[in-house]
Amino acid sequence: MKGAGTVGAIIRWARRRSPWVLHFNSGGCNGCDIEIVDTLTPRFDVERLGILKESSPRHADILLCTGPVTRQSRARLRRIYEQIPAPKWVVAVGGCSCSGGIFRGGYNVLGGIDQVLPVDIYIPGCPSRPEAIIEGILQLLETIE
Amino acid sequence: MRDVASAVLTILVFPGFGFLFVCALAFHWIDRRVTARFQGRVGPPWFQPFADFVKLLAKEDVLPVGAHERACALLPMVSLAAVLTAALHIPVGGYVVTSFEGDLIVVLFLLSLPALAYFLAGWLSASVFSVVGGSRALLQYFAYEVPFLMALAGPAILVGSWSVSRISGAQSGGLWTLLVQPIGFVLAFIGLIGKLKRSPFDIPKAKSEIGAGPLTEFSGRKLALWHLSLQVKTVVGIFLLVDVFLGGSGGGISLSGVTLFGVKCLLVLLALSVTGVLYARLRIDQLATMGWRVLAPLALVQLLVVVLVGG
Amino acid sequence: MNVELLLQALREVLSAPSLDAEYLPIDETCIAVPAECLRRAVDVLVGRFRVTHLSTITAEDTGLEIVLLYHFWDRRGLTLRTSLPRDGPHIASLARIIPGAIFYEQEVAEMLGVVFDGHPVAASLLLPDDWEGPPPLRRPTGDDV
Amino acid sequence: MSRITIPIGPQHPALKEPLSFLLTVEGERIVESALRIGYVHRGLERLFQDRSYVQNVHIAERVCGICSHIHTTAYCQGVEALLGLEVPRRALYVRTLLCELERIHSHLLWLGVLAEHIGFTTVFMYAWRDREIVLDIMEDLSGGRVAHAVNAIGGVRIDIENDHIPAIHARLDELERQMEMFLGVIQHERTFQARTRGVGCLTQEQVQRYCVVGPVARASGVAMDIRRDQPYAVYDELSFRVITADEGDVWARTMVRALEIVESMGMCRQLLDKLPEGPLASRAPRRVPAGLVISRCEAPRGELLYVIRSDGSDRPARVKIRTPTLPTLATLKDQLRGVHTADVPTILAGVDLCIACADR
Amino acid sequence: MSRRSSLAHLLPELVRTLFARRATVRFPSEPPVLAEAYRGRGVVHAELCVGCGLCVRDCPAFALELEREGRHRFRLVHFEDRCAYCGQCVDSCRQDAIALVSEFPRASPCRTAFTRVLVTHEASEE
Ligand code: SF4
Ligand code: SF4
Ligand code: SF4
Ligand code: SF4
Ligand code: SF4
Ligand code: SF4
Ligand code: SF4
Ligand code: SF4
Repeated sequence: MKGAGTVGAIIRWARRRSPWVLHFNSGGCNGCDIEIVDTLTPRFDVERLGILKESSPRHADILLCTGPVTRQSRARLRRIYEQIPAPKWVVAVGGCSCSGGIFRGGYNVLGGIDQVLPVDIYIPGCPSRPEAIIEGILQLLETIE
Repeated sequence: MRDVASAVLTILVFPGFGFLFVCALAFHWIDRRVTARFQGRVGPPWFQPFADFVKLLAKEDVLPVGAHERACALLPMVSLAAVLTAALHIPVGGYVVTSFEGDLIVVLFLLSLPALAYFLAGWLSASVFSVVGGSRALLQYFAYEVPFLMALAGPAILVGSWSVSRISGAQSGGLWTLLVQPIGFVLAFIGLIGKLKRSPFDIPKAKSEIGAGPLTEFSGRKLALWHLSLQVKTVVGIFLLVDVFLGGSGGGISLSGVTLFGVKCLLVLLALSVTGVLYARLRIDQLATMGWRVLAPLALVQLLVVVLVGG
Repeated sequence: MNVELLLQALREVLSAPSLDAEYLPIDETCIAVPAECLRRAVDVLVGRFRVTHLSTITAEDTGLEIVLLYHFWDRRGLTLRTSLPRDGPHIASLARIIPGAIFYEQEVAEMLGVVFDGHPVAASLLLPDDWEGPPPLRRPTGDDV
Repeated sequence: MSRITIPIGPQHPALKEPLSFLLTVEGERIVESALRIGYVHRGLERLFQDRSYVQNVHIAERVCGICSHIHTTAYCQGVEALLGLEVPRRALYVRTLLCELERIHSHLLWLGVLAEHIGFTTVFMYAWRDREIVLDIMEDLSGGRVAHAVNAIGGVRIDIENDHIPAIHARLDELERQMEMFLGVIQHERTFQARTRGVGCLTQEQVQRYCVVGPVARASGVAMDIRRDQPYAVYDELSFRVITADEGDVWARTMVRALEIVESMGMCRQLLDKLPEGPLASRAPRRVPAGLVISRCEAPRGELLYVIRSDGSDRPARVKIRTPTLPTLATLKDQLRGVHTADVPTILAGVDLCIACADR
Repeated sequence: MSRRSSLAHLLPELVRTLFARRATVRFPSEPPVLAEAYRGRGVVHAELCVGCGLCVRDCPAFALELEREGRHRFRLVHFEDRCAYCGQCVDSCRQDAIALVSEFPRASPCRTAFTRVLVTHEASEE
């Protein structure tokens, strides 16, 4: 599905307007997680941007990760990523999923998401504000081929 | 030659597949938008269902190891084909592709095929969630199907015909079946919610309980077809309800008839959305109890009344 | 909870006349009991004084010994303090008397390597299944460094 | 009937956080459940030992993103006790105000999560929409929606301007109206009751055996509340009721939490009305004298415990955190036995699991 | 427990919601509403910063680094991807040189974008 011709343009258009996300917390404090859920609720309502939170990895396009990767969740994170059908993107939400953040150096913390998965966009903040999360996802969508 | 062309046109464009496709997406959008508004949100833009559909078509299509590949590819198509075929017998604002005595039975049969396909999809896609979802779908099917059938049998018996077009046409005098058989309408409405697996009867696909139910393992094209078949089914179900209980287009083939029909459809859709917004999801055993202890007896009473009084 | 009565009862049951209480900030009393008497002391607390709420068990490796603090609560705090040797520490489990202690003991066991005799569960609670190395809250000993 | 094993988690829509369950079911009934936590274990107790008292305030804030403020309260209160530091009264008022606002936000969030789990999306949306009222108050006060960074050792870092107070009252008025609506739904909506009544029952005896705390304990008739029983901050200057119920099921827990929101709003108003003048913080030295302290607070989910031991340096020798979720987790095995699989999310939501805090 | 009419207890609220002021902020077509006190991006008033490193010492996330070259030359570097936006550095700074402004840090596909040099102190006044 290369971006050739009208079909390509339509597909690209559809992908940008229908990002379904799957959320996985690999060790965060819930701060970012509740801000993600917050984007779904009336104040921010990302459904108006076509974003839906899905419950099965098979239905998702974007993996929204929060929290640093802990030893125990590493394998799960990988597996969930592998279950998402291509094309797929990974978003690291919050300081600790970008770099390990305040938890860097903990004996059970491996660091940011990029220790395990290729990350397409990093959204800093602790927690990231809902606006920042929305902006980050939109920024990612801009770059879709 | 012209006949063939017009037949092809009716099947493919109006009131056939093309029209259904557009309706399905439009109804789906309206439903989501209305729900969102009631929940204090904005909701998706009008092109959303289309974007979702195209995106899914262009996505990788994977199945877990152990899933029955052929069946999994076939089932969404069976489901879609069944509802599309069912639509051919249901008059839309008076227009109908084919109509014959007994087509109501065919329609009802075709409309329950997707439930079966859905159940099989759950069983064959090798995931615990989909298996649980599948078995719930089957249980749910038994709970709503009987009252639904009986509720629809009422008008048929009253009119003395098992053709949707005739039942629809018989109300052109102005006396809607709704007014004669209000209980029947309510039952059919509830049955339809169950058939469409909409909130509060979205038990087989309860996100917080079993992921996405039978569809948990489906992706890409197959998922797109599943979604589409469910959306078309919604449209067909609403058409059916309007034709049987709400007087259809009010008789005759005219622009005003089509408009009237459309308005009625939107009202039913609105009612569906509001019902979905108002209640918590029931548990499968609660639904089964409700189906057998409340809905089925009510349907029976309604039917008896129709047979004794009207028949 | 009357600390004086409690102390008396403990002195009697444990036949330790020198048992005494130490007062800590924020309304807390601490009583040091020998490790082998702990179970009986708890029996007295739970059985006779109806102090059933065990808030948690704190364990610390001070470098010299392992200190265990059993924090009870009944409108004010009561801590039973006991210590174990750093080599092969073990103590009777309270799981029978206070089922709520199961998770607390499990945690102490994996974080400091204390063995609770008679504990019903062997699996780890917080640490990953493939955890290697010494229990994370143990201080490094001279030759480990 | 055949047995199947359903793995729930660590990624599962019923869980906003990772924990995993293995449910063995017969038909739709659960016969056995096995629980695994630790996916969010970040080794915080070790991190506390390795950083200074000042840095630790912010780690405490990130034990959990929902009740962040209560963690720093318990931590700072402990360190202040070790230091023998007198905290200005105005600071304690501000601290307490944030505690209660946070309780409202946490309970509303929870109500939303519960509603979502029983498929009551509208209530979920409404609860989270109205939660924004509290978030707005907190953001205006502290600059943070979730992490407030209000507490410091010795006092607080924010002030409440007097001309801001009427605006807060107005927002609380709005929330009060919404709470009436929620209470109406909880008490009267049939489908809501059908899904929550008689689900996840815990008897008073079970609650005591497992040392359960907070709203879960109170919903089973155990009237335990640190705010009343061992008042900290300025709770001894406030009047409030400790809400209890007898049923011990999810519905009772909903009721307890909903009424606690109402109580908390009353407390916020009292705090705003009585707010004394004065400084906001006392200067705290970096080194803390040797000693041991056990600091208890009533977090939204119940008794929160910080045990801090100092060896006289500028970093603690040991910090132990016992969060309210841990004892509640222990009851899940009992609660889940024999229930319908569809009730699992309800039960999990009912006890208000907080894994980030349980795992630390 | 009174069993008032069993149907639709949410209906009044539904209607109210329909006609209430909309709850949704339309970000990004509308600008974000941030509180004045919001702790966002870090900025340093270069002329005030003396390179004392108090902020670095107290930062819980090790998000600040002071690179010294000789006595009077230093660079204060901020790692936005590690920062917890807690404001401790602001509290610790005795010169009031550092601040967190009301603007959230921007997302980026590349982590190097988060490493920001806040101050480069090259020459001395002496
Ligand atoms: S970035 Fe901060 S708020 Fe977000 S999960 Fe990590 S610690 Fe929590
Ligand atoms: S349960 Fe714990 S981690 Fe989860 S939201 Fe509550 S405090 Fe945070
Ligand atoms: S109980 Fe949970 S939400 Fe509350 S403070 Fe603890 S971790 Fe946070
Ligand atoms: S030397 Fe550079 S950084 Fe320092 S005050 Fe002068 S201009 Fe600013
Ligand atoms: S805001 Fe906090 S984490 Fe960020 S640089 Fe300042 S002290 Fe460090
Ligand atoms: S910002 Fe302040 S604390 Fe940090 S180095 Fe500069 S003067 Fe020192
Ligand atoms: S510097 Fe390179 S490796 Fe690092 S985040 Fe940016 S692109 Fe990735
Ligand atoms: S020039 Fe030297 S003495 Fe002057 S402010 Fe800079 S570091 Fe301090």
